[in-house]
Amino acid sequence: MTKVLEIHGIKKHFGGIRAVDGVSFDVNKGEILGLIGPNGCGKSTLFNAVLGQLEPTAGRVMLDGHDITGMRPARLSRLGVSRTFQLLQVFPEMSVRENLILAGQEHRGTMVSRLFGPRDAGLGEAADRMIAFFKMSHLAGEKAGGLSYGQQKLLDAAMAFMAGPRLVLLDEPAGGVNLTMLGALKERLRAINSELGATFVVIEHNMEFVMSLCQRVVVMAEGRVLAIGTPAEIRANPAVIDAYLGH
Amino acid sequence: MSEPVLALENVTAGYGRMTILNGTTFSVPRGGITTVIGPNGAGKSTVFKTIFGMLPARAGRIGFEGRDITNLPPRDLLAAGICYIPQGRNIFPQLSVRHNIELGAVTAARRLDDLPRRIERAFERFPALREKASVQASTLSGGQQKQLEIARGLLLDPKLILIDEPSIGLSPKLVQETFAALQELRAAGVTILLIEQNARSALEISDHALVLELGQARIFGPAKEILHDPRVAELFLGGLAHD
Amino acid sequence: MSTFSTLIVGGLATGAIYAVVAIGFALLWQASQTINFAQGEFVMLPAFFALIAMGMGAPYWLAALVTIGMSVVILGAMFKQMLVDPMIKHGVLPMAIATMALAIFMKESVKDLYSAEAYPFPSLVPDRNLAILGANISLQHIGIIVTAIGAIIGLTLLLERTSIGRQMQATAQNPTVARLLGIPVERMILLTFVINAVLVSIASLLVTPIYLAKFSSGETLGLAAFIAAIIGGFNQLRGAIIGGFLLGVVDNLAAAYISTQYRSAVPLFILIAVILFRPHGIAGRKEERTV
Amino acid sequence: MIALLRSRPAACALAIGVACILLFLPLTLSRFGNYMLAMWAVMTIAAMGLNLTLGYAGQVSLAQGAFVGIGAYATAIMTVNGWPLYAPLLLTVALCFAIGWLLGYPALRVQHHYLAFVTLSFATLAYLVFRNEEWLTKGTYGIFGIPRPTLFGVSLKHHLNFYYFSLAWLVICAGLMLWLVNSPWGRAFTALRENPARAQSLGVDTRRYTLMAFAIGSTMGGVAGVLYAPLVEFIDPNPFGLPLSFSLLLMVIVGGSGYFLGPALGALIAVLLPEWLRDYTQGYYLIAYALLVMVLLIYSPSGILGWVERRTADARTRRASLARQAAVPTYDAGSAS
Amino acid sequence: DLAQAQVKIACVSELSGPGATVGINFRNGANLAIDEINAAGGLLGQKIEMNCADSQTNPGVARGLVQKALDANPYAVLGPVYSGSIKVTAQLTSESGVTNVIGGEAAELTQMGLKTLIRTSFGQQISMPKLAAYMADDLKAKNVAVIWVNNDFGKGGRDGITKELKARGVTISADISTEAAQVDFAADVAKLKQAEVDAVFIYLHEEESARILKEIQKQGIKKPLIGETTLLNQKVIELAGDAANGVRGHVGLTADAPIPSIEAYRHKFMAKYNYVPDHNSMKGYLGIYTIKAGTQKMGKLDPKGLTAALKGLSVKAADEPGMLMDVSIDQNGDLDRIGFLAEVQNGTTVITKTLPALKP
Ligand SMILES: Nc1ncnc2c1ncn2[C@@H]1O[C@H](COP(=O)(O)OP(=O)(O)OP(=O)(O)O)[C@@H](O)[C@H]1O
Ligand SMILES: Nc1ncnc2c1ncn2[C@@H]1O[C@H](COP(=O)(O)OP(=O)(O)OP(=O)(O)O)[C@@H](O)[C@H]1O
Ligand SMILES: [Mg+2]
Ligand SMILES: [Mg+2]
Repeated sequence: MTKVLEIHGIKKHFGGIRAVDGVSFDVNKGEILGLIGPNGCGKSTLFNAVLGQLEPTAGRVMLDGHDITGMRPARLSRLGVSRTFQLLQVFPEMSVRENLILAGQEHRGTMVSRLFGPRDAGLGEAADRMIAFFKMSHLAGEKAGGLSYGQQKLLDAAMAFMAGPRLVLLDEPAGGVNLTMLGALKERLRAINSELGATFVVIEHNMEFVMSLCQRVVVMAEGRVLAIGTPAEIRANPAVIDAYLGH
Repeated sequence: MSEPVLALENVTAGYGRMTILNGTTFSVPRGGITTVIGPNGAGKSTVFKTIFGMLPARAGRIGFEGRDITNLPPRDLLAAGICYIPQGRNIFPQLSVRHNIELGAVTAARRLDDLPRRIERAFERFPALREKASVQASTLSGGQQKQLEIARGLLLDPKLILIDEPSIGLSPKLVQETFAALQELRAAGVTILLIEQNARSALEISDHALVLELGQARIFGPAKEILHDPRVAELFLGGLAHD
Repeated sequence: MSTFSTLIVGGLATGAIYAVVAIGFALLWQASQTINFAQGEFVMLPAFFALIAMGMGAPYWLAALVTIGMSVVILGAMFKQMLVDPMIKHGVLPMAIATMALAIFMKESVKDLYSAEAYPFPSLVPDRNLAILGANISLQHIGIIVTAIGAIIGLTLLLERTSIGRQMQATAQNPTVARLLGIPVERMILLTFVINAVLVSIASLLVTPIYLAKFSSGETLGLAAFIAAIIGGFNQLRGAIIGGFLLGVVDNLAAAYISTQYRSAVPLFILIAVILFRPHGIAGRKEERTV
Repeated sequence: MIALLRSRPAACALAIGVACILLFLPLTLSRFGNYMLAMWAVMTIAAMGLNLTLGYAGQVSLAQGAFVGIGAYATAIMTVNGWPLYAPLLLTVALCFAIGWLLGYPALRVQHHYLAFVTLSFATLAYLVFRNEEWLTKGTYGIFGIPRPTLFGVSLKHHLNFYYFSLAWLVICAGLMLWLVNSPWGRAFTALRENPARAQSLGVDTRRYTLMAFAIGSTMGGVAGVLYAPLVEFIDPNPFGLPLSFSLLLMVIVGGSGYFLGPALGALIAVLLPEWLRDYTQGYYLIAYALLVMVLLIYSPSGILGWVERRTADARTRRASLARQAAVPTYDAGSAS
Repeated sequence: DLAQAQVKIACVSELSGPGATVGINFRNGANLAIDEINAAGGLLGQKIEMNCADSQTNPGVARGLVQKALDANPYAVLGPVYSGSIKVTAQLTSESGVTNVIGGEAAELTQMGLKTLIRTSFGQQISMPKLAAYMADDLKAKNVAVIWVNNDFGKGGRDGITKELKARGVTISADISTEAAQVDFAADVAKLKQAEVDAVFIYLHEEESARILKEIQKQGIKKPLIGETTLLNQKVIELAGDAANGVRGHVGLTADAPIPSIEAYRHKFMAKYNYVPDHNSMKGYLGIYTIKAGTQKMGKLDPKGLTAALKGLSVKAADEPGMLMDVSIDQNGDLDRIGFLAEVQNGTTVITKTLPALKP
């Protein structure tokens, strides 16, 4: 089984705070990996350190065997790695459609070719399809800032899919999304996973979502890896139950 | 069922020229947990903002304990014993966690003497906050920020709590504890109006449920009934519960 | 050596003037996230209130009180009501431009309605010199330094230690949430601008004897203070005084040892290095966690 | 706004009307009138550049005036020494692009008022170079006798000709700008302004776009300078100090920051309004001008076009709102339980 | 335009921006003169009408305004005062052949071959030699420090005096540039202190002059302080207090001159504007009377002829009190007139010597 992403002993300290304190695990090609753990255990920070948003204090990150530690997010993205943030991160003054087109355009051709290319960088239909799939067609022209929380959350996730990524890291995509739409999101995720063979790492506190979606789950606690295993194993793991799941 | 604590009659509200609630009508019975469910963009948060005077009600009437509170400013509503814990991120990033929490009590200057005790209680509820008490709130993790907001909201032990999706970003354990806390408050006679997309668990602990769609109250009834109503399940709960 | 100390002391003296005005910038930023490009004119104008009052025969102390009172009403309340309220929600730039226009308005009004001449202004402290490190410094400057430091200590205590102060900061950092916690947002903003008004009127009484009462005296002062505030770190009051001193001293040293022709740019470039090295100013703190 | 011009026939009519005014009004104006109109065209070009840097890409720059100066001096120095106008034009484009690019680097590290400070410092330096490097710029004495060029055998000495010359340049620059902001680049610039962190994570090379925003914007400033010198026929350092940068900033904000046509309207306010006011307010025209600017911003903080946008948006929202009312609920309470 | 009942004089001056104080004095002086003339029955029986436009101290704007003025065929153009602006506006006036009476002092203005320029004060090429001679011969200064404000006013003076001093074998051992509206002169004076000089030549605007005098006193420098008109201005003395005592220099025009006509002027001005006039106001005042003198010489209101009438004209103050002093205008439009050497003695400017006109 080939590894897409290898995380070797990543640490991220803020002064005295050891937000991430030596985390190592691999992500296999084509899998959907869950990342769970108590609040403040370092999940989001790990994402940010792995994806060049934060300079890791220590450790290395490999993408397809190449060292990408501290690589600028823009370059990572163009290598086919896309992500979402935990806090809503849309472009509030741009329309929903514009948001989606932007999410894909930088992966089309070069800066120069884009300058001379079509306004929508040939992503118009793709964007409209995405909008339709998430049942937001009536909102396509609205400013993203005017959407409800859940709608923005969905848009945020949709943007991560626009570039046809190989590796997607999602930070709590389900929070605030209506159960029905959550089904749609899950379906979308599976489709991209199976059809395009994209790999996913998903941070989520919604256990139903994680357990039904992921083949493997990594549990973090206090900046370290507490356990790795199948959903069933994790559910049964007393340490995890105690630290995270509760009774 | 005792006379309602909160009653909306034909409330119309929205953003600019956009009307979101038109003629929304429902009432919340005293001393129970009422969960509001509905699709994204139904207008749930808008209802809360309108009740709490953050959005003007263009028409209709909002009553609290029989008193008309339509379009009163938050200050007065807090004084009247209502509190509102909004959706998303609502902290003062550059202030310390402790100061953030303390600001939950500005409307109660006269009772400031027992403020330390109240904050202590908040820390007992969310121990994570105690260790972070003196750091800039913006450095908190998503879930920690949510805890901060809940702690701040409950500081003045209000009579009516409007709480918008508390479970977002909280670990399952903390969700359980938060819901437990809400049940305690109910036991103490506090009325709770709760918006949850994590609907099943919410409905489990609720007495009543309200289904909101396109800015209109569609169904109001006992939580259990609605939880097991097949059409509700199919439309709003992502299909029937598989258990 | 004595030359050197002359430059240092002189720089500190001028720096204190910048600081006294810069505090206003920092305060407005920390307590209402606004930038007032008319701050220099805000210091220029009160002196004319005083001149008019004294022209009507009022003794200095009375004129001073009148000045502060007028400033509170005009530069505090009216300013907040008419300019700040409509614009505060719309980010920094519209406000910045509106205050630029306000600056023109104030300068031109004083020039056309009072006079284009420069007028001497009575000094609160006697115009005597004191020898420090073998260099002379006037009591006026010492008075200014003391006031600047006093104001900073006072305001820092207010903002950091009192509930009111925290409510002001909260209002600045997130007005919506401040409202729904029942913080009297309106009053907090008003308070901010009233404090600023008192500050500038006192600054005016102290600085004008040196700068002279002239419609244009706010231009250079405002700009220098703005720069001082930035160097110090916009979101820290004590940054204002550090920035002020630094600007004043570097300015003198540059003029003396590098170039007089480029005196007004050399310090800026030295200080750019500071900014690039400490992107949040010298005393400034990082605004917040971004991701 | 652009979309508006495309879609609405009313707006097209408006556009044609404006075109007619710009073409034929000058024929009825005095030399002074045409001089001011030409000045308006020149300042609009400079403001458009700043609008790209600030309005679209969200990078505060207080140095635009300096680039106008660079262009003006390059032109003055070269044309006085007998070079044809296109020579300084090419030089200016190259020079301002390069300097603008370099000036962008600090923006990669600092933002907002810190960036304002850095650019402000650059503007100050530029002014001092104009003033102090006498061997090159004639210092405070300034350079006079700057010739107006001859184009296809037509001398632009005549005020009317020079106005049309400036107008032509305005049209060219506006065309290029329109094309740029309507290309995917325009979207990327906006993203840079709205949420750089997110933009990065989506593959937007914020570094390069930031530098580009500065470089292109500055170049437009330079081009404006190339026209300014022969227009006034004399330059000294004073017009290119900070006040110019500030007033260009004012043009962008008052016109409507981030709107394509904002700068043109802003320049109208900043360049022509005061001249117009002179005749009605005796000495007090600057007071009146400042008052009007404040009132305008109080009334519409997002500038003139911000106000227009809101009006047009309202209509759309009202339609959307009605649609929402008309929508059929998937669940009708009737069949409940 | 002979038909019109009024003589239109166009004035363009620095009413805002860095030059505001200068330009407003200039305008006020001119208005005073016009009031007097109109009260006395006008110019050849016609009322003078003048409205003064604000150049914002910006050549680009000045150019536009002079353009606008010329579009309305004025009888003559008055101003601007700043040499930078004049360089561009004078091109237009001389193209159109309209007389342009200016307040500028830069030497080169009258050497640019612009046909219609007339000065109202000495060009620096006349005042500087007098000062240089004074420093070299009377003070026996071997090396001199020059402190100047780095704008077209100060730079012109600095270049002028430097040239003249060098010509007299005096070395400039300190050449210190300062900024307009500068407040802190510690560094400059410190440099001054280091340079061993026999005399200090100061060429700054009023407020800055006052500030540097204070700083010089503070740092205890006891060198002769020499300056041109502005340094000995009443304003400077008022602002600098006793720090101004001992300052000496050449004064081309001063409202403080102990000459009856000038004292009278001073009173009339203060009565109208209730502040002390400076030499710029006198330039404006003289400008109008110069136009009057030229017109009366012609005996008719002929804009085309005015320049010719003025060049080579010499007027006695006895015949035309408004000219305040006897003056003659040469073919370039430069003036010849008496000047003064003055010294500040306990708070007032005292004329120590009256320098005769070159060609009495
Ligand atoms: N910039 C920072 N400065 C200081 N401490 C920080 C910073 N960023 C994060 N932390 C701390 O690091 C820890 C991990 O934060 P992180 O956001 O990664 O948690 P998380 O696992 O994502 O939690 P949640 O599930 O609530 O999102 C927290 O205790 C947080 O306070
Ligand atoms: N600030 C705003 N400006 C304009 N429209 C808004 C704004 N906020 C919400 N809306 C619109 O109002 C409708 C209802 O929003 P609201 O936030 O009440 O939905 P919600 O039921 O809370 O959804 P969610 O479950 O996602 O939170 C949405 O269609 C949204 O587009
Ligand atoms: Mg997180
Ligand atoms: Mg909501």
